[in-house]
Amino acid sequence: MEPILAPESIDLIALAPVLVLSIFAMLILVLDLWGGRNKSLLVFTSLVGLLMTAISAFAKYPIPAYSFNDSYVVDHLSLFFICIFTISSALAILLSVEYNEREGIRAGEYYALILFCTVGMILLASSTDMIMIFLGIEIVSICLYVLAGIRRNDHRSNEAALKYFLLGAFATGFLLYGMTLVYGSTGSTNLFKIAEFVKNPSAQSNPLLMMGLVLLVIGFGFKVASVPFHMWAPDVYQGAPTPVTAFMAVGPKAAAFAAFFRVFADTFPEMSSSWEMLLSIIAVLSMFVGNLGAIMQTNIKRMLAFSSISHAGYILMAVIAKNSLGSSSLLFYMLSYAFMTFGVFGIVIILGRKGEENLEIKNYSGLAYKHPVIALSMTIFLLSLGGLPPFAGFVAKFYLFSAAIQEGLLTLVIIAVLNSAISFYYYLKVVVFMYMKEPEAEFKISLTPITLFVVFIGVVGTINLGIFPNSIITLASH
Amino acid sequence: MLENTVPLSHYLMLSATLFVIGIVGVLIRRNVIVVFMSIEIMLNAVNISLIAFDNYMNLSGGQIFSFMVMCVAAAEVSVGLAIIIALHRNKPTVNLDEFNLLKW
Amino acid sequence: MLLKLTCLVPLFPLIGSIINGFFGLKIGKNAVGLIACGSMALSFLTSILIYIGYLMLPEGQHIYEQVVWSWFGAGDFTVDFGFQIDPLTLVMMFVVTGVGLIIHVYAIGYMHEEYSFYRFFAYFNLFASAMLLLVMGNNFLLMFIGWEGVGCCSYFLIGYYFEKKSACDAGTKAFVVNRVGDFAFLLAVMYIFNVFGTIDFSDVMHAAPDKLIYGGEIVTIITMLLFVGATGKSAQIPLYTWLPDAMEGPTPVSALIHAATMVTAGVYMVVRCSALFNLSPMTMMVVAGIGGLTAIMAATIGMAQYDIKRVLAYSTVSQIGYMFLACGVGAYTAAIFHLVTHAFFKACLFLGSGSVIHGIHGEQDMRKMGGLKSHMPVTYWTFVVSTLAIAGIFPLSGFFSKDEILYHSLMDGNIIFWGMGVSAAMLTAFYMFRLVFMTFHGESRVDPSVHPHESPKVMTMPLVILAGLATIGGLLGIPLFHGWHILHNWLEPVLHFDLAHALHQSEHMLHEAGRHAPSWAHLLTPKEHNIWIEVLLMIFSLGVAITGIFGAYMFYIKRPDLPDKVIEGQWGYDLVQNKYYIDELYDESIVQPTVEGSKLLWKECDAKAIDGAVNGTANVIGWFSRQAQVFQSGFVRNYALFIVVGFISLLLVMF
Amino acid sequence: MFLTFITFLPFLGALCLVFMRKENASAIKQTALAFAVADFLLSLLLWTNFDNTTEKMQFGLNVSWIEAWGINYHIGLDGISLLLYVMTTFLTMICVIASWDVKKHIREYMIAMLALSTGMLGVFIALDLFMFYVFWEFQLVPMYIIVGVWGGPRRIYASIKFFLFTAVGSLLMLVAILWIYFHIQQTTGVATADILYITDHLDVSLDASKWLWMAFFLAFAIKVPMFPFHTWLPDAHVEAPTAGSVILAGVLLKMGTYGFLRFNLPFFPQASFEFVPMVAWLSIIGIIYGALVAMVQEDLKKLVAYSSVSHLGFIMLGIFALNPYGIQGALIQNINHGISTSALFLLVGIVYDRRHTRLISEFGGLAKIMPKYTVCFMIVALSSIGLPGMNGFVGEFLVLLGIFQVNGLWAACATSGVILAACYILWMFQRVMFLELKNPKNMDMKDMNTREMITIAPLIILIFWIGLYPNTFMKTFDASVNHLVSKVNPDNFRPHQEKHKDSHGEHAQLITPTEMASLNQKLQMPKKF
Repeated sequence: MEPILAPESIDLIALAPVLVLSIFAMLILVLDLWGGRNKSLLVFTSLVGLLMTAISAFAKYPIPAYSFNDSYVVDHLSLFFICIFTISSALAILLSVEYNEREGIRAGEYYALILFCTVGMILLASSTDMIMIFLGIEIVSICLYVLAGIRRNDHRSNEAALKYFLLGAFATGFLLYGMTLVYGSTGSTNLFKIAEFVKNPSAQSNPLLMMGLVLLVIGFGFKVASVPFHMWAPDVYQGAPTPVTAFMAVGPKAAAFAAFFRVFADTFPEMSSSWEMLLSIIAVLSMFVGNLGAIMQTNIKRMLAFSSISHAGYILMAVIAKNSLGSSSLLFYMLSYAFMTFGVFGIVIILGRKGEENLEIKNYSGLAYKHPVIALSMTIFLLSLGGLPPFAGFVAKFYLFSAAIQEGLLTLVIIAVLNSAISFYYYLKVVVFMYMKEPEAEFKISLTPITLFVVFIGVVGTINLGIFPNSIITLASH
Repeated sequence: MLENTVPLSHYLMLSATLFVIGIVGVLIRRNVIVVFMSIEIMLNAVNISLIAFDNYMNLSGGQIFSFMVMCVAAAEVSVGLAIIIALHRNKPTVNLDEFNLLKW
Repeated sequence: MLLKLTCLVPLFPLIGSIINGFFGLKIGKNAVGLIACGSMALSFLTSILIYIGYLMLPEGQHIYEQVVWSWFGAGDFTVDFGFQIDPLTLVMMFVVTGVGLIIHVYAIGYMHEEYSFYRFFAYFNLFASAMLLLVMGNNFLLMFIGWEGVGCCSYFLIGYYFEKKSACDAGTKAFVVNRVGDFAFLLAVMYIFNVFGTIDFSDVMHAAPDKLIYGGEIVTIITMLLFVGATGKSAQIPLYTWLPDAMEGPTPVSALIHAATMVTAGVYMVVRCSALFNLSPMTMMVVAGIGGLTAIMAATIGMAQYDIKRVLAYSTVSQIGYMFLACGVGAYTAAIFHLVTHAFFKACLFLGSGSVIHGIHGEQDMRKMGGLKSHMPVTYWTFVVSTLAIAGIFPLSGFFSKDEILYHSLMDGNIIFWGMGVSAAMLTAFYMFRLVFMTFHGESRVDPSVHPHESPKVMTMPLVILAGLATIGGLLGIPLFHGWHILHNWLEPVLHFDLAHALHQSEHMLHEAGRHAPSWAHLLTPKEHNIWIEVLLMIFSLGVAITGIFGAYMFYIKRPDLPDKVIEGQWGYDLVQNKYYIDELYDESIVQPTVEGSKLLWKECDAKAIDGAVNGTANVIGWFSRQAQVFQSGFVRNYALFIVVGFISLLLVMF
Repeated sequence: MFLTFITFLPFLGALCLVFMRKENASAIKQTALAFAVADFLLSLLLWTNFDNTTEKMQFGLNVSWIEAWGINYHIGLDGISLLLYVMTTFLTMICVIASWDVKKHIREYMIAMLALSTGMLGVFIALDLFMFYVFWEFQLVPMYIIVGVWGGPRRIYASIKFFLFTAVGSLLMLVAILWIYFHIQQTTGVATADILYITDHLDVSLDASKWLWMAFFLAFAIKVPMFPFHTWLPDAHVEAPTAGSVILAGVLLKMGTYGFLRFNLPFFPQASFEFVPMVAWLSIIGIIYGALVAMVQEDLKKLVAYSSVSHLGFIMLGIFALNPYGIQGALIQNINHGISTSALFLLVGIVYDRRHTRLISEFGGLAKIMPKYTVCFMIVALSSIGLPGMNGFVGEFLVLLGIFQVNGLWAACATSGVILAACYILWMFQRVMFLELKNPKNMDMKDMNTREMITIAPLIILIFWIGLYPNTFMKTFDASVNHLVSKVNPDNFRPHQEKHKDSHGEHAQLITPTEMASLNQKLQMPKKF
């Protein structure tokens, strides 16, 4: 039996981002002991930490570089994802600052949890071994369970945490079982070895392996909140504190997609015939259920939850396309999605009141004439989510669809575009309220600088990616 | 040795059965704790099959994997229980069906 | 070069109308009248100059074309904004400007009480200008500008009293019915372009025999379409119904537009296209038939009307029927001849009736007139003269023109056409004198409160002039001996048609297409002009006319009780008096169904079907979204159940 | 560069307005007007410098935008787009003047108006599919806002309907665009969405091209709108504010017809040829249907809206005659409809401002108290029913002439629309302007004031200008159209094209001697009576 971990195979430099971030996370825990009631120090530290992480991610050169018996990789995909993660976590933290003030969330570990979660995401995005993937997913999930329930005295927050926790664990069971079966039928947990193994046709028809794939689909499908494994999403998104919701909608989702892509598109391309169908069904279902569900919602967080489900549906097309264009479009989509989502939730926070109040869509009536700029940026985000030029959402969709078309997934694309037509309806519904209805009550909105700053970043990102996407696309398409 | 006596399929059957038991438990029970237990059962079912595979294919990855699973399970237990306790503070019940403010 | 002035002729009235239209209110009535008549006079004088210029044209050249600018075009299709001067045009120009001028003068007097005097003259001048475009245009489209322009102006002028519903309806009706004709005209133009590659009159007419086969389908279709256009404008069956209603307009309008000029445009157009019509015997037959039919039908209706202007309207319809009869038998000269004389006497009649109406303060019902002879002598005598003219009494103008038509309808047409013509002539004599007697003779039935009076000079002078013209107009065409027929010689270059050449060309074309031509020999047998037959016919028709007059005399002077006895319970009379119920028929069979159908289309098809589908889709989506919500029950175990169900179904898909 | 400047100038103006205080309305209006006028004048410069002799793109600019995808910022004007471009700036100016009395949120209104203008201009200059699509979708938003915020009672329904209707169509077009993009990449190895390049190099199988054609067709047919897709138009028009309707009728609908000329015809000539009958019948139905439905409308704006459906039918018919007459007619008719219908909407808006109703039954006898208004209305009405000597006739005649070359029956059916047009317009006119002035509410209506005169007068001048001397306008697109026709000329696809020496003048190719003779023989010669 060869040693599992030969010392020389451990490459800490490749692991730098993970280490840096973990260290900072712990540092925050320590600081929190003395920090007292003032959390700004923690915020600052965590931001610095994220910055350091982003920098250290580029420490390893040349790429791709492997570590831990090829169970951890540094390549363009992971690098780009690390950037997305750091950005989204940073934005999430910025969003949280004033929100926590308002909601009276004093817990310093809040920031630590976000950082740990980010660590998990990084692992998830850069791991090429099923064990590693499992660990990553679990780290992410456990942090999120806690974050979802961080408003300890609020029933909805608790409930969200509970539901997320139970269902998450349940899904983990499936994921694990799937991994086991794959392991059992291929004899390895390493994706490269598995890929090698499934190259020969005889292995591909192994029912255990196929079974395993189905279970994996369920596991990942749950994490990215795709139908029919999406049921948790609306409740949790609604119940969780808004910054956490935003964070969940972007970071973990992106990480899960990264893993999804690595496992299916990179590892089992030969077997695509067998899983393409599954994913297509899930994708189509997600689009429809997401959009249809969103139409009837009156609570904006819940509506956005459904919309994120439908977006998961779109993004799945990138996995199905499983070509280089697919991966790069995935990257671009996630990045632009990060900007839009944080922007939207930023505005939701601005309009929200203490105790997660004032989140009904009708509360937005007449916003345009009280606070035109806010309303305008909200409109921009929503239209961008709908995929209207000249905003990031459009370029992202264009990218995504082109990947699918290149793969000849014409029907899927047509369904997708029809769905985005449907999605316009509910995105526009908000616009209708903001522009075309008279105000119901006086707006008591908290124009807090940092949150506004996040929104501003969101706007800039959305427009910039929409009009001058070239540089990012070039980066993404390596 | 065991190999010759009990074929791999039996172990897999066992784990599958356990897994299904876990699922059913989650589906039908109301008590939060019990549901949680059932999930643990699922995880252990997985462990069984992992070990079995290792044993029969003379590998070692699975054993490591199962250790990881155990650790993670432990972590989950701690978090889960914490959540349940926090919940219990606000709403003294363990009946899962009473937690549905968030719906539709 | 006097011909250079051509483009001025329609320009003067246009300018006049623009000035009147914009500044009419400020500059006052006299100025308005002056400008209006002045512009007409100017264009009349210009026409004379042009006439002189035309006479000075070198030998052999009998068309002068003046292209003002190139109007529009696409690909190889181009159309110029150009005028052409040829004998036919000149005749029409004189009629339009001359008669137009007289009626303008008359109108000053007639409309003097009107507040929107200026509006009237703006329209009136505009009409004149459009009419001149119509007759002077050198291609079909320019003619069409005038064609629609006059229609439009008549719409304005009929609806001049726009607060009267009947007037508005009449105007709209006139426009729409005309549009039906224009629709056919447009198609004809397109077809002509399709065949000839040009729509200039001179080119088309010149090329016609070389491009179209005698009696062929193409030429038949084209000419039929053109003729439908003509029926619309000239109020022939089946599109005549608008003209009687058009009498809602002021009387000068009826005189100028609905008697002298616009309604004869159809005739002018047919004559203008004689080169095409000659090639299609079938169309010719239709034209003649329709013409004769209209002549009789309108005459019969005219016998039973009591509104003085309506009687004249129907008489107009019937007279134009004559002209088409003439065209139909190939006697284009006769048609134009009658057109001219008719312009004189019918204008005179209308103006006379106008003067009567003016004299008894707007009463138009003949049953409330009678015995006006003594009150308005000038009106009476001029009226009588014109009536004799229209009845065709020697030696007035009507006699010559009508008899020429009758002669040709017998010689070149057949006995049926001739019969139509003659009977129409008798009826005409009858109802015209019925009109005279009821209006001017017998005891006065005028409502005693009004005191009939003769109209002012400005109105009577035109009557006298026109009466004079109506008397001597016949000199234009003394039929008996060749060479005496001035008009015939004058129009010869336009109407010249070499049948033999045309037939030869057709044969050539057919042979080229690998077909053999039928024998056309019988068409080429020459017909000699038989004076004695003509004289005979003259005497006959004279007798006919006199019979008609005598009949009228019997009925309305000798035995005034007779009419009621005769019409006692006569279904035929009701039929005639109600104009054969044609209006009702059209209303029931076309107008109402269209409106109702459209309502249906809107409410059912548009609102329910199409929009229903659209909103239906939205509703379906909404329904689905409500269903989707139901699953989101909020119970953890349902969610777990969903995961499991999904798992199982995926398995099923997989295996 | 100049073109870019003109195109984005209104947007610049919008940005300026953003930074103005919403209190001083007059300043806002003046700024907006200033920008609109400047834009119009500059676009006139384009026209004067335009070279009529070539079909090449002019004032072009081609800089890389998204290198990674080979997508460029490629703009240019040719004969087909020039007039539409100028008309857009022109109508924007008119609209700014016409909306002088808007009270509600004037700043936002003007911002939307100017942004809309840029969006529309972009559509007409874009020479890159991606860019075209960007502008095509972008201009939806301001229009949506204009209808939805300043519109009538059912404005929200109307605006959303407008938005979704258009979005559905254009999204399918997006798919087609992507497909073409990759197809070009595979066949020629060049990753580009450049319209000109694609026009020259696109070769797809007939079936594929039919599907693509359909995708584009849907997008444009909804925009035009053609018969079964028209129902958003009446709603949008009725609810939109006056200026909104003007822009909608004047420019937005033209984007559809422009799309056909820029994409469907040059990209898929053969498919277009195959689809001619379908389009023709749809257009004919549209012409007659629109006219009939318009006849029975009770709301003035709805009537005009349906009349647009009818008029646009003519334009589509002209485009798919696939010959110079038809296409040139369609192009000039584009302009005509833009002018006449915009004028009609402005006029309706004038009475609406005074009486806040558009029901025909509410009016009657206005001629007595509003003479100026009546004259203007009469002129515009006559032009929209195509009275010769006014603009409508030139276009309609060419269109009919063009379609007549293809099929006499179609021409006949279409021409019947001319009759119906007279019916609905004149009937409406009679009920609104003529008859007695019964309704006491109308007694004290004021005649048009100077500002309203300023909005209408230029349109009326244009009506006569185009009617009497259209060459000023038509010579701009002569070359382009001929080039286009040479591509789509049906003779290229006729299964067995008989080419024979024409011994009967230059038009024998329209009716050949054989055809002529056969036609001629069908009829029995009647006996000389």
